[in-house]
Amino acid sequence: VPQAPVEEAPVEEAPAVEEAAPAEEEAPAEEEAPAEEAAPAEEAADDVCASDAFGCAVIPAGDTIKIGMGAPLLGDYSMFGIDISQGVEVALVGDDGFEGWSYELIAEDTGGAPEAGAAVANKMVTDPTVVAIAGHIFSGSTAAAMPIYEKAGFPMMSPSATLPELTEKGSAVFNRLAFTDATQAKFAATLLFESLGVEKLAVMHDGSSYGQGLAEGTKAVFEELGGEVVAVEAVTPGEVDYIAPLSSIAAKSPDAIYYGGYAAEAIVMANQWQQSGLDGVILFGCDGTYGVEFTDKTGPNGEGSIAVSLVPPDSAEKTAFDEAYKAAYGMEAGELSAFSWSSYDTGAVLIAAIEKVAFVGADGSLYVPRGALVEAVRTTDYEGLTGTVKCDDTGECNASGPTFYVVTDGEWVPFVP
Amino acid sequence: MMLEVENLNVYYGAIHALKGISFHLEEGEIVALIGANGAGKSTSLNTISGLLRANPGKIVFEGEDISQTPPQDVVMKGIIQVPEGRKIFARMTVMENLEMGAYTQPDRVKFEENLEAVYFRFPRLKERQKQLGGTLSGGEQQMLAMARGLMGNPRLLLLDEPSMGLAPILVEQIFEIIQSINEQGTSILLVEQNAQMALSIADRGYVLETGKTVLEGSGQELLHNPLVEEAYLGG
Amino acid sequence: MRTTIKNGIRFGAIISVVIIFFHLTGFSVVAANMIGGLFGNVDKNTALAQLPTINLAIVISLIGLIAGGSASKNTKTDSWTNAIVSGTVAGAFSGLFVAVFVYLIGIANFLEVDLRSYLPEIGPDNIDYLLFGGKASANFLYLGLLTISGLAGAAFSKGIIRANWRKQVQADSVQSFNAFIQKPGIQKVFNNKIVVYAFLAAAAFLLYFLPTKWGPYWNFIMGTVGIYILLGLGLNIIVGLSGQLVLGYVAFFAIGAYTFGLLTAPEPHAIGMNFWLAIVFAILAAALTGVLLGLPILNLRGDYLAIVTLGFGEIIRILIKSDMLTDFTNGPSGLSDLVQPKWLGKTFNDVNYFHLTVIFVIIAIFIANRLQYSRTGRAWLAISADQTVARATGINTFKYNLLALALGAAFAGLGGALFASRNQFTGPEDHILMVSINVLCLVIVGGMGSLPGVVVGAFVLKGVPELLRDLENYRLLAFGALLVMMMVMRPEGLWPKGRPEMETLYYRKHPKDSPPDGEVQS
Amino acid sequence: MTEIVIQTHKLSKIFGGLTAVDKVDLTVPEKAIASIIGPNGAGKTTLFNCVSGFYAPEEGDVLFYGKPIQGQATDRICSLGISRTYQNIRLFSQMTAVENILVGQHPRLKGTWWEAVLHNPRYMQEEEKAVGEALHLLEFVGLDGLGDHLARNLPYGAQRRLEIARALANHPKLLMLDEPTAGMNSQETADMTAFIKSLRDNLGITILLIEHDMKVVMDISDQITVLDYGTKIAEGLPKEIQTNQQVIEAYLGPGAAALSKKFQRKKTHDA
Amino acid sequence: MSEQKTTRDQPSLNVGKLIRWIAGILLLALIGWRVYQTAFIEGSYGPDTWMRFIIAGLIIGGMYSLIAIGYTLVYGILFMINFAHGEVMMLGAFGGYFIFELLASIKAPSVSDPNMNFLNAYPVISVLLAFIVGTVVSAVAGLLLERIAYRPLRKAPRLVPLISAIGASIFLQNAAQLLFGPQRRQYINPVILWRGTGWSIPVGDTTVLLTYTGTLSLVLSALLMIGLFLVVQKTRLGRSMRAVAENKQAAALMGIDVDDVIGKTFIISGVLAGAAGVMWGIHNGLFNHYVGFLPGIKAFTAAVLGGIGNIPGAMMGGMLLGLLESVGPAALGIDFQLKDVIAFTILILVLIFRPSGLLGEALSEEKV
Ligand SMILES: Nc1ncnc2c1ncn2[C@@H]1O[C@H](COP(=O)(O)OP(=O)(O)OP(=O)(O)O)[C@@H](O)[C@H]1O
Ligand SMILES: Nc1ncnc2c1ncn2[C@@H]1O[C@H](COP(=O)(O)OP(=O)(O)OP(=O)(O)O)[C@@H](O)[C@H]1O
Ligand SMILES: [Mg+2]
Ligand SMILES: [Mg+2]
Repeated sequence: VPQAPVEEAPVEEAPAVEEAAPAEEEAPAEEEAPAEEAAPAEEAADDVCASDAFGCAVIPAGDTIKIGMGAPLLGDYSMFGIDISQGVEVALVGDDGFEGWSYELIAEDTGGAPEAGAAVANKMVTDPTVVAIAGHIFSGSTAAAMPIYEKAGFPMMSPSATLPELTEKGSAVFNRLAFTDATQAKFAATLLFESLGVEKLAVMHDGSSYGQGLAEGTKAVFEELGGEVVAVEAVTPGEVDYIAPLSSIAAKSPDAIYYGGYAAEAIVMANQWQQSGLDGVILFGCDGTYGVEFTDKTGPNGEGSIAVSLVPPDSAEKTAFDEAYKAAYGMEAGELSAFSWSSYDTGAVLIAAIEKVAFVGADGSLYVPRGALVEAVRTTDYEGLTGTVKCDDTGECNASGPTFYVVTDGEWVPFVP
Repeated sequence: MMLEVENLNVYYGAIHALKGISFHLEEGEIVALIGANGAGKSTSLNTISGLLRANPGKIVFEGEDISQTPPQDVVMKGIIQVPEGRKIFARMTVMENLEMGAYTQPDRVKFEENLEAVYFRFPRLKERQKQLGGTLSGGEQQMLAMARGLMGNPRLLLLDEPSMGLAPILVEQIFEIIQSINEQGTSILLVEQNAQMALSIADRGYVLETGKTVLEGSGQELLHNPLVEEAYLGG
Repeated sequence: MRTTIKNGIRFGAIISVVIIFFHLTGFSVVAANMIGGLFGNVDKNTALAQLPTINLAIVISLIGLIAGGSASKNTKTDSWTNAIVSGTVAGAFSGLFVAVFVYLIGIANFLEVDLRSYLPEIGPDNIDYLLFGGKASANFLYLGLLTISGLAGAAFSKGIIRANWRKQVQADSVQSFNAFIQKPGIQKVFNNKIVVYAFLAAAAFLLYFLPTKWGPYWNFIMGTVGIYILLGLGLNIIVGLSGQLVLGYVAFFAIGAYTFGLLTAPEPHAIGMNFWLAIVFAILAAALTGVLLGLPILNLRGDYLAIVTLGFGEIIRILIKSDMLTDFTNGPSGLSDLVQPKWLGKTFNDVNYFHLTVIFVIIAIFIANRLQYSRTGRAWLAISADQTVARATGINTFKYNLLALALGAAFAGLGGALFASRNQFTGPEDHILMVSINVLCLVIVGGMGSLPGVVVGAFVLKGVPELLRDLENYRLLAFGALLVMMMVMRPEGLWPKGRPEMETLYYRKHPKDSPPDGEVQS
Repeated sequence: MTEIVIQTHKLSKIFGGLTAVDKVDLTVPEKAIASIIGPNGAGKTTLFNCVSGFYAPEEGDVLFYGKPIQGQATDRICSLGISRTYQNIRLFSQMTAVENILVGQHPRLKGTWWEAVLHNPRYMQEEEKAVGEALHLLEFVGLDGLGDHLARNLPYGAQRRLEIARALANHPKLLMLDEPTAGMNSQETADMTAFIKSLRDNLGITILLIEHDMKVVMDISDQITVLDYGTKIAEGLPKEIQTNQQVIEAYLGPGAAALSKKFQRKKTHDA
Repeated sequence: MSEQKTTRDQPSLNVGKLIRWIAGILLLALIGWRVYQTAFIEGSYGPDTWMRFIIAGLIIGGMYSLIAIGYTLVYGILFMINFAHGEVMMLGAFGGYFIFELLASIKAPSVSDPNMNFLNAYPVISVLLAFIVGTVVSAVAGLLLERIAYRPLRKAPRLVPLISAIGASIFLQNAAQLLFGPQRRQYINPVILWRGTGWSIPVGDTTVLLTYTGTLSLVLSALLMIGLFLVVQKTRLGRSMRAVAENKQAAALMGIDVDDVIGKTFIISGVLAGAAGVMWGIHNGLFNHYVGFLPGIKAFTAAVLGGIGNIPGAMMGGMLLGLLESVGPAALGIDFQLKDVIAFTILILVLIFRPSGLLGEALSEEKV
């Protein structure tokens, strides 16, 4: 087989996988060049793909660039999955495509179960036109899916899987926008102890790895700072009566309750605050409790509650997103879960990374070198709705710190100590 | 004619249990159906009661086709069956069982009358009023089933092996009771293994064999029919 | 005639409810797209409003056909006029209803009422599409389409499906097939060992080579099916054979998975046990749990046993994820990086795993099969049929119930260990009540007490939902409906158990030529 | 002297306030056919239930070959060699006829579950023999050819015989039959009578029988015990019982023949 | 003779029974000791806290009872676990929700404040309407369920309708999600029933809040249960239900319309579940398509605890389970996360000693 002269840029791009070499800055420009010239021979593509650790995804003309997602679309947790898929979808549909290829989200249902996460991952890696994964959504499903994507070289970007161990394994493919539990816990505990002057703290969580991680972390930091943790309780998610555990905590008269978990349970708790004898005690939530859902459904009962979010206060982009979301789905962003905005960023980050490495081959197909894409996602530097997205070398991509919000007059208002 | 059954065919899934049985019963008669095990006697009664559907077949009761009538409506018309194997309500007391028998008869006074009448006929049941049906002895259950049937003021009583499991002395009584019920105006369709007794109190009888009627005649005729004698009267 | 029309109206009402339901859930649009996919006249990139409405018309007509067909089938007398009238009435009536419905949502759309916060699928785009591009004439289109297709359905059903010649042909072919099968020569072929072995060899060949061809996704799904076959075989012993309703089977599965996980995962204990040894421990631990659970509760019957075991399953799951045991079990995060088997120094890949699962399944089927037709199996069946009499026939019911529980649990332990190892992960969310329910479903869907039924059931319960992934979010909806339909149409299960023909077999082996009396003495 | 197979001594069973069996003494010698008769509700079935272990008697003893067995579990008693049938047929209806008999053999067989999995020679031999014997029994009760039918699909009379075959499979020393001819016509009844007799004659089994059909009872019994309201009111040979005035009053009545004559007279009178 | 007497007195050794009793007694002793410790020695909670536990337990228990009765009724007559019963309740909750939304969106006629909506202007009527619609929706759902999924299976083996019920449950859950969306919804109550408002009861030196919504649901569930009890005890329907439960064929021969009785049973249990669903919404607020699952399982547990098939048993079981869940962990000094462990452990203990539930008829010696 005759070998044509090799184009420079792709060659440089390929080894980047192993060495994490820099020089991404100029990469996109150089890469797009061959595509625009429409001159390079097919062999060039062959070569890039051959030298890529995982080969190329080849997307024929007329097809779409697919981004996969494993999410709970059905069942008890479907609001998370649906919200996140809608957020990503807004990003993909809003993008005007790449060289004539548009983006498509392939969201498969996992029901939130780890086993189904692995099944979906296996399905994704068999589809040659799926290039990247937005997700998965829950940590269990993500943990089960990671080894599969790892083997196939599919970059992942999760807006919501927060389990610390996920990034501790040194995976090259896994990245996330969400804070790790540890980061958030540190900020929260510090705020509680130092700014709010809380001395006696009660810690609650919903028994998920997410909630438990946050609660344990906060407890540890809070105690380190010199505070006293008077109670630790976990609740069963999905129930609607938490008076008993709350009353039990009330009997230990804490100044504040830190809750690690999602909005649903936080809403129920806020509504049962008085019944449980917790008047005057602060409800301190996390990034899972933030969102219009909480304020909508607690009304006056939620007043004064505090939560954390990735999302900085209103920006023009955020407003634009909110409008696009509402127009497309007839509901507010944040109504289903707290993850609408970070899902948008997830989609946008993946698009940016794809556009950095993809190129059009001589046969008119789009080539996406997989190994290069993995690296491109890891080296993202993106300004999104949720602030700067910049991954460290373990895959933690939320570079900007959290913002604290407090409910004032039924609205989330940035918290100023 | 009170009851007319014509060309009755009944299937259990693929099993063709009744293959065109026909018989009839005049008002005030006792008609006996006899036949070996599995001949289709109980099946016939259940079809008349509406528990099974004839396909095809015609059942006319007092001029009205009841072959598609559901069982509860058949009961409302006064056709009451005392089923084979007693089928009493095991977890109800004797009294409650009798109340169930009078389910279609809301009249309280009539109920008391009937109750007295059956207690008179079956004094053993009165003794056991409060006992659970399921703990009665086999024969007591048979009495209860009969008594329960009588509580519904039947116009036509379908009796499926009423003497089964009864002590000889009770067999005698049961046939006397059947006769006296009949004398008080209730027509009776009687299925019996005890062909001797059944035919001797019956006005007419039919002999069934594997889903078909093979013989018909007055009780006396059949009693003395050599074929019947050999097969059902034990020589 | 009145009853015929009534019948038509009844079916029309049912079908209109179905169509409205499809419209409201957005399934009509998805179905139209799927039809479009068949014709290749849809493109993923076109907006919904520009999709060809002919696809929707086809969907509606198909439903109308079914309506007409089923309406005509339910008429009492089997005449052409009755069939046609019924079908047409059904179609027209449902058309009327649906027309009114789309008219209403059309008005809502016109008034710019956004219904999406209550009915998320009724957005402007969808409404436009369902109104055939927003045409005012859409109502008449529905009426017309449904009436005509109802009539056509009735005619089709009467003329073709229930035609006498068809029945005759069917009956004949079945009969001749049966006759063919029963021919001694053919029977001989079937009974011939070589044929059987050839068949087995072909199956083995397929099982060996398929996984290398169909890719990791199907290896995974089929592996899951295999694991569920293991679970089904175990529960079949408990529910199908010994007749004890156990709703907490997942407890044994969890015990197996966690025993394996704790023994092999680097966190939290770092024992690092070898795969094969850990499997053995997992099986033993599960069986032991079965015995310990059984000792106090086996005198319970029926649904009391069901709820107690259900509770036990929940207890195990809650304890695993509880704060109290987090240090021991890793809590809600679960165990990851479990050990995978090695063979000749090579870690198993998906194909090897599939093969391993198949081997375990074959061994399990072998064991279950022999158990079922043994003295033990007969004792179980007798207990499940009538515990009181079984006992009075000399069977120690307690001992046999316990044995069933222990063996069933052992199968689950194996399944759990295999499951955890293959996923390299196990967490509390893997061991939810739904697993028990799924396994119970597969046992009954397949046919209680039947081994081939377990295999078929596992395919249905774990395979079909994957096959239905093309239905997107309507997958579980369809699955639920399918489950109901399957039970209603085949209550005895897809592959019900037959009892062994022991008399026939015995006399085939020991011909009865010699007078039976000769045999008596021996 | 022949040995005593079963002996009850002052056996009593009380339900609430009702003494269903009241201090009954019963002695059945080996190879006898002993019948228990009595009005409905006399306590016959209850007596059976006490002997076979379904009920623990409140008072008194049950001795099987001189050893007390009362209060033991039914499976124990069955293993000792006492088998029975039931007034309302209780077969394992979803199993085939042969399987029903094989279940009956259960206490005599030794095969364990692991042997079943391994199919070791001892197990295989035992199974083979068991099936052979089951088929033989099937033939013995006249059901050969029906062995592969589900029990519930068999006709009523066949079910009764199958139940007896199942009881016999255990090689019992004592067989207890509760109304074996109920629901049979006279022809079938005669067959059953002969069959029961042959069990004793050919197999040497002791038989305890409850029956309301006097033809059967008088025909085959070596001894008859009559119960009424739980107490024994008479005992003896058929002839003695037939003429016992108390028995006639409480139980026998005027007899079927006399009765049907009475009815006939009535009929002709009416006509 | 005397030696035989001694053999009689030796109980035949039953290992299972022995272990059962020993384990049970040990566990009971342990529980007793632990309760004593937390309540009297550690004294972690004041009387106000205990009272909160009990009030919360009674309210949730009342709802469990209502749902449990539905299970028990259907079980009592068809011997099947109506697995889709939780979904029937969910549909009822949706029914009430939509009524509230509708009433909140229309203006009240003839009220001085022109901005007042119907819901707040006529709260009593509104709540009544919500209950009526919720119960009707549930009753219809129950009836359809019976017609489509269970009636064709009357003669099938016992576990088959259970699977069909599971299928129906999956179907209904997903249908509700697809129809109404995945979001959690909340009853926007009329202002006078606002969650978190109620009477303050002074207890010791603090007060305990007894909410209006809680009181409403407790009173209503009590009324419904009394009503149901009267219906079943005093009417022909009750008797015919028992007869159908025992033997459908014999019942038909008594002149009972079996299908009709079964249909009515499903209607009654649907009404109770619907009422529970609306109560759930009014009292607790949040629900979605999945709301029926957990209370369904709990209520089924409660029904079994009380003795399945037994109506007073279901009521008692529900209340007991509610109390166990809220008081149990505190009394035993165990994490609230383990409340279900406690509840199920108690269930197992109860069944070990009373194998047919608290009020279930003890199975008498079987007559053969
Ligand atoms: N539920 C059933 N399923 C299948 N076959 C049945 C069923 N009931 C009865 N049969 C068959 O139908 C035929 C007629 O049965 P039926 O019960 O009517 O007989 P019978 O004359 O009443 O007999 P017996 O004297 O034993 O009561 C028999 O061959 C029987 O095996
Ligand atoms: N479990 C029980 N509980 C209460 N009473 C019972 C129980 N078993 C039997 N009895 C009563 O004990 C008495 C004796 O019953 P048993 O069944 O022994 O009678 P039997 O002699 O067999 O009569 P039959 O010839 O009618 O079968 C009956 O009056 C019956 O009602
Ligand atoms: Mg009969
Ligand atoms: Mg008896």
